[in-house]
Amino acid sequence: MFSALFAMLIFPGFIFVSAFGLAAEFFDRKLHARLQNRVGPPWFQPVADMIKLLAKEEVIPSDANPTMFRVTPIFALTSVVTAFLYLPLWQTHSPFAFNGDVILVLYLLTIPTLAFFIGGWYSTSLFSRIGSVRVITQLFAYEIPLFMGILSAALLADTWSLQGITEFYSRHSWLLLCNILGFSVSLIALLGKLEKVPFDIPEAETEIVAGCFTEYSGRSLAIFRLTLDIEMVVGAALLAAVFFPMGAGVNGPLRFVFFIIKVLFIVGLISLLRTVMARLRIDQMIRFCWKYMVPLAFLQLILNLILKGILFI
Amino acid sequence: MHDSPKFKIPLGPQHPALKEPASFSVALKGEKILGVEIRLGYNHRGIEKACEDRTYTQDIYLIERVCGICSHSHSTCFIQAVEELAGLAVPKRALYMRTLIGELERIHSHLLWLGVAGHEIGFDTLLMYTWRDREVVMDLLAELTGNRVNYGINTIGGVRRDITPAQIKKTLKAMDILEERTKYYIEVASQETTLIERLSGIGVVLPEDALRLDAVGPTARASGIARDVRRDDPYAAYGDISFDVITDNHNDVYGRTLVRVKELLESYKIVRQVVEKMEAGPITVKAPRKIPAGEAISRYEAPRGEDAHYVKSNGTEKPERVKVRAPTLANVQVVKHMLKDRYLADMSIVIAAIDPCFSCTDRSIEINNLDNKKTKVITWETLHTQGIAWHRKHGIDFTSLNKRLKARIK
Amino acid sequence: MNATEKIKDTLAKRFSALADAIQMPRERRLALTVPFADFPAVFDYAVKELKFSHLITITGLDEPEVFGLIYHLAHDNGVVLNLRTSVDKKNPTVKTVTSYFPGAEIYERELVDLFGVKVEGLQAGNRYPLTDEWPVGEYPLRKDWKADKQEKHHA
Amino acid sequence: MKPGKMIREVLRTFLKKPVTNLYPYQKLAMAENFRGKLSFETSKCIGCKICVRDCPSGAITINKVGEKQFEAVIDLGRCIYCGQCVDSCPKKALAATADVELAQLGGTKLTVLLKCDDSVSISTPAPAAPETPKE
Repeated sequence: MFSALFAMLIFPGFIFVSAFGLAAEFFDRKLHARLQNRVGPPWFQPVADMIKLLAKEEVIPSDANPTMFRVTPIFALTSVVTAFLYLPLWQTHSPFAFNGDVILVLYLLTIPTLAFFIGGWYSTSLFSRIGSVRVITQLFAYEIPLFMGILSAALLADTWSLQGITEFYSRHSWLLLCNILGFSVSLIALLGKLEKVPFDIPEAETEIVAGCFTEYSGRSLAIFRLTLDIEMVVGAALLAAVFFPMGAGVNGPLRFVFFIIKVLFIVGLISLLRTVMARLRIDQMIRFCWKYMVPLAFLQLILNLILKGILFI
Repeated sequence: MHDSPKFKIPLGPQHPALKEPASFSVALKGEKILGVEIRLGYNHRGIEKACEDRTYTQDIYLIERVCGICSHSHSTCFIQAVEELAGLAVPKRALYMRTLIGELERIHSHLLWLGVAGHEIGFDTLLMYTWRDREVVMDLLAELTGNRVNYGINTIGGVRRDITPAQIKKTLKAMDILEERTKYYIEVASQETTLIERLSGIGVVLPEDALRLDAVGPTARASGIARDVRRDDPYAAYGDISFDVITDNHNDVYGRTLVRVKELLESYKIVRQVVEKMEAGPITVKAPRKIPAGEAISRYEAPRGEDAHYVKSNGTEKPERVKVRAPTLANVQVVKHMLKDRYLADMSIVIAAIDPCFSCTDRSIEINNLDNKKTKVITWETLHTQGIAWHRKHGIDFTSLNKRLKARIK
Repeated sequence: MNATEKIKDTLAKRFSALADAIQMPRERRLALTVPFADFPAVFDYAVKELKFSHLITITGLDEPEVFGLIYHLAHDNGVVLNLRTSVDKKNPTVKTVTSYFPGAEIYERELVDLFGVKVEGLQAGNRYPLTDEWPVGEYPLRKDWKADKQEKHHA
Repeated sequence: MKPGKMIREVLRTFLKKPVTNLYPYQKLAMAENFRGKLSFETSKCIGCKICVRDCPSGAITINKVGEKQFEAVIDLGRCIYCGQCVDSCPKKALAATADVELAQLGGTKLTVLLKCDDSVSISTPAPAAPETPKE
């Protein structure tokens, strides 16, 4: 009982993942700045931003439904923190692991997107509404390639548990090379999930102010910001667990270091991608996802099915 | 999409995509734009009226502040009209100096535009890079004229500052650096997929529409209309200098981008010619305080297009009437045309593509505090104490943190 | 003979009554004052026959007796024709030129707001450049209007 | 068509030093002839007030303080740093300095009295009446 509570609230739960999320945000921002030849923020900037937002007065639009408006950020934050509990980081398996947790994590990662939609819709502002429609439109475009990319790797490993996938690939590390396609598709789809350039269409600053977050301020905005940070960590950790099982052999603190490095590497890749591209339009994004990403993910799926047939009958 | 509700969303007067206040009221169906209503005038500050109350010397500086980016364009345009009225023969060196500053200003404006365009389509790296490189020309302008934006180089009858050989060397060096960078940006603009995807095919203005709607500057030239005051109605030293008028037949925002980056290369060419051909001599002639009665219109190719100033004098120290027609005013009607049946997402870049400058556009009247009763001036100290009090009330106290921060800065 | 003089001569030939009124202050500049009644014909001729394809702007002037209006037309070869006319101050009404130049709409709105000149045929739309709350009957670019008058009005 | 055309450039930039100037800690040097805050030499001033007449924003006033003794009061909030007064001055009593760090907390500190005792210009804030906020 106590250990479960400790896991949920402190490590690897809320406290740890928040700190890690903020650290990852700093890493992303700093790298982004350095790639653009700027100095970038000091290390405490994300924390300072968070404190500032928490200290600010919260304004709720008079037409908005106050309950929904306040509840959705908490809903989003809870789901991403929960998702993190199922990811293996310290030990070979997470404290709550079960066979099928990869599916659970993927679904828990969808909840914040829905929360953005509901929050944006209930704030009743025009910009928020356009933003939330874009959020949901975009969800239909990137979700399928993301699922297919990750699940085709799981298919080859013949297990729905993250621990199983990690163990399988550390045993057959050469098979990782077959998953390059799946990894690239998932990484690009993750950009869409995290609303980063070139897929930051739902919160495109120069078009619809801040999309579904337009009306949010103070504490609720802080929670949404934290959600996005944690979502980034969870998404990166998921990709790391599925596609980079390196260091699964070692145990103890070294394994933890490996975990951090892997996550930051993927965050770095996201940072690099968002630095060198322009934002697409929503119709272009959807066309891109269905025209290129889905067929590629499908190809990966077929490839893995064939491989599985040849290798493990 | 038949049943999707019609939205009417306000873009502006305050909006992140607009660097200056202007209001675009957009009727939307889904993501599609049905119609746009433009409301300008938020930047009205009474410059035309104010000019009538000031002497010509004072007007130079007032006119220069019509716009922050094309300040030299406006002041040169105004001064040309005044010099025509006074019948002054401006020394050659002064004309070359004006051309030089004018082209440097065009370089800085076009680089600025490229960055802004990048920002509008979410390409912040382009913004950071172009603005970094823009500093080269800004520093050069500060060195040549004594200020980064409001150069104050013009005076009636000539220019106020001469260029030294050391400065010429610096200018040429800066041109080499910028030329190399510009070539890289041309490469990026012609290869980066996401950039091309976002820019091409939007904000289309066909050549006949551009003519009909009186488009000016790069907006017209990107529709294949070779309209350039520098060539058509040469002023300053442009008559002695060879350069090409860049046109493009893409007719869209992408074409406007190409026109601007290629014009940068032309500007480097012009700057090099100017410093080479510049002859020694005086930089100013004495100008009378009172300008003889008459009227004159002067045109100038500002970075954004044709700028026109009309000056009417009545034989006194002050002008009778000054009329400013900034390039954006001519292009505003074109924007309306461009936005029809486009997506909301394209709106900001299409507006940005004419390189709008609303403070240029709106000039005329000053409204002196319409309701004096409501205006309250809060001093900084009061605001400071009020802010601290508000936070303390909500249980937040930064006193100790503040002390430590101050100690650190010391 | 250069382009400016050629245009001057053609214009003088077509409107012989106005021949003496055509001025050429310098190369590429022509000025012509036209009585209000003749203005539409001259404007039409300049745009359609002489191919002045670009309307630079419309300048309004407050002259003691009348309102002066200058239509600055530009030719592709750089010649600028300042076509000037004047309207009575009691009932200042002019016809719109938006049928020739749709872009002229905003210049005409300026005349409406700043001088109080009525423009016939100008389609409905947002005013420019004054605010919507601007008091009726205040035309700032008229010479008798002073900037500090506004404050007294509201005090 | 090359998606991610700038990758090479941004990675090369990553290895370079950032160009950002950390402003208050790291000062930017202005060009020597920059038009910043004005300086004034009493001994040269003849009180002709051409500068006052030419100033576009009415920022400068010249007061007589004694026999052939003048002081200049400049409202830095109004001054637009065009330097026209420097050009207008027939005796070169006014000059522009490269001092650009003129921001102040509170508008009252912006009126600056320029006078000099022995040809060295000293600037002291004028004892302007403090604005009392009306509640």
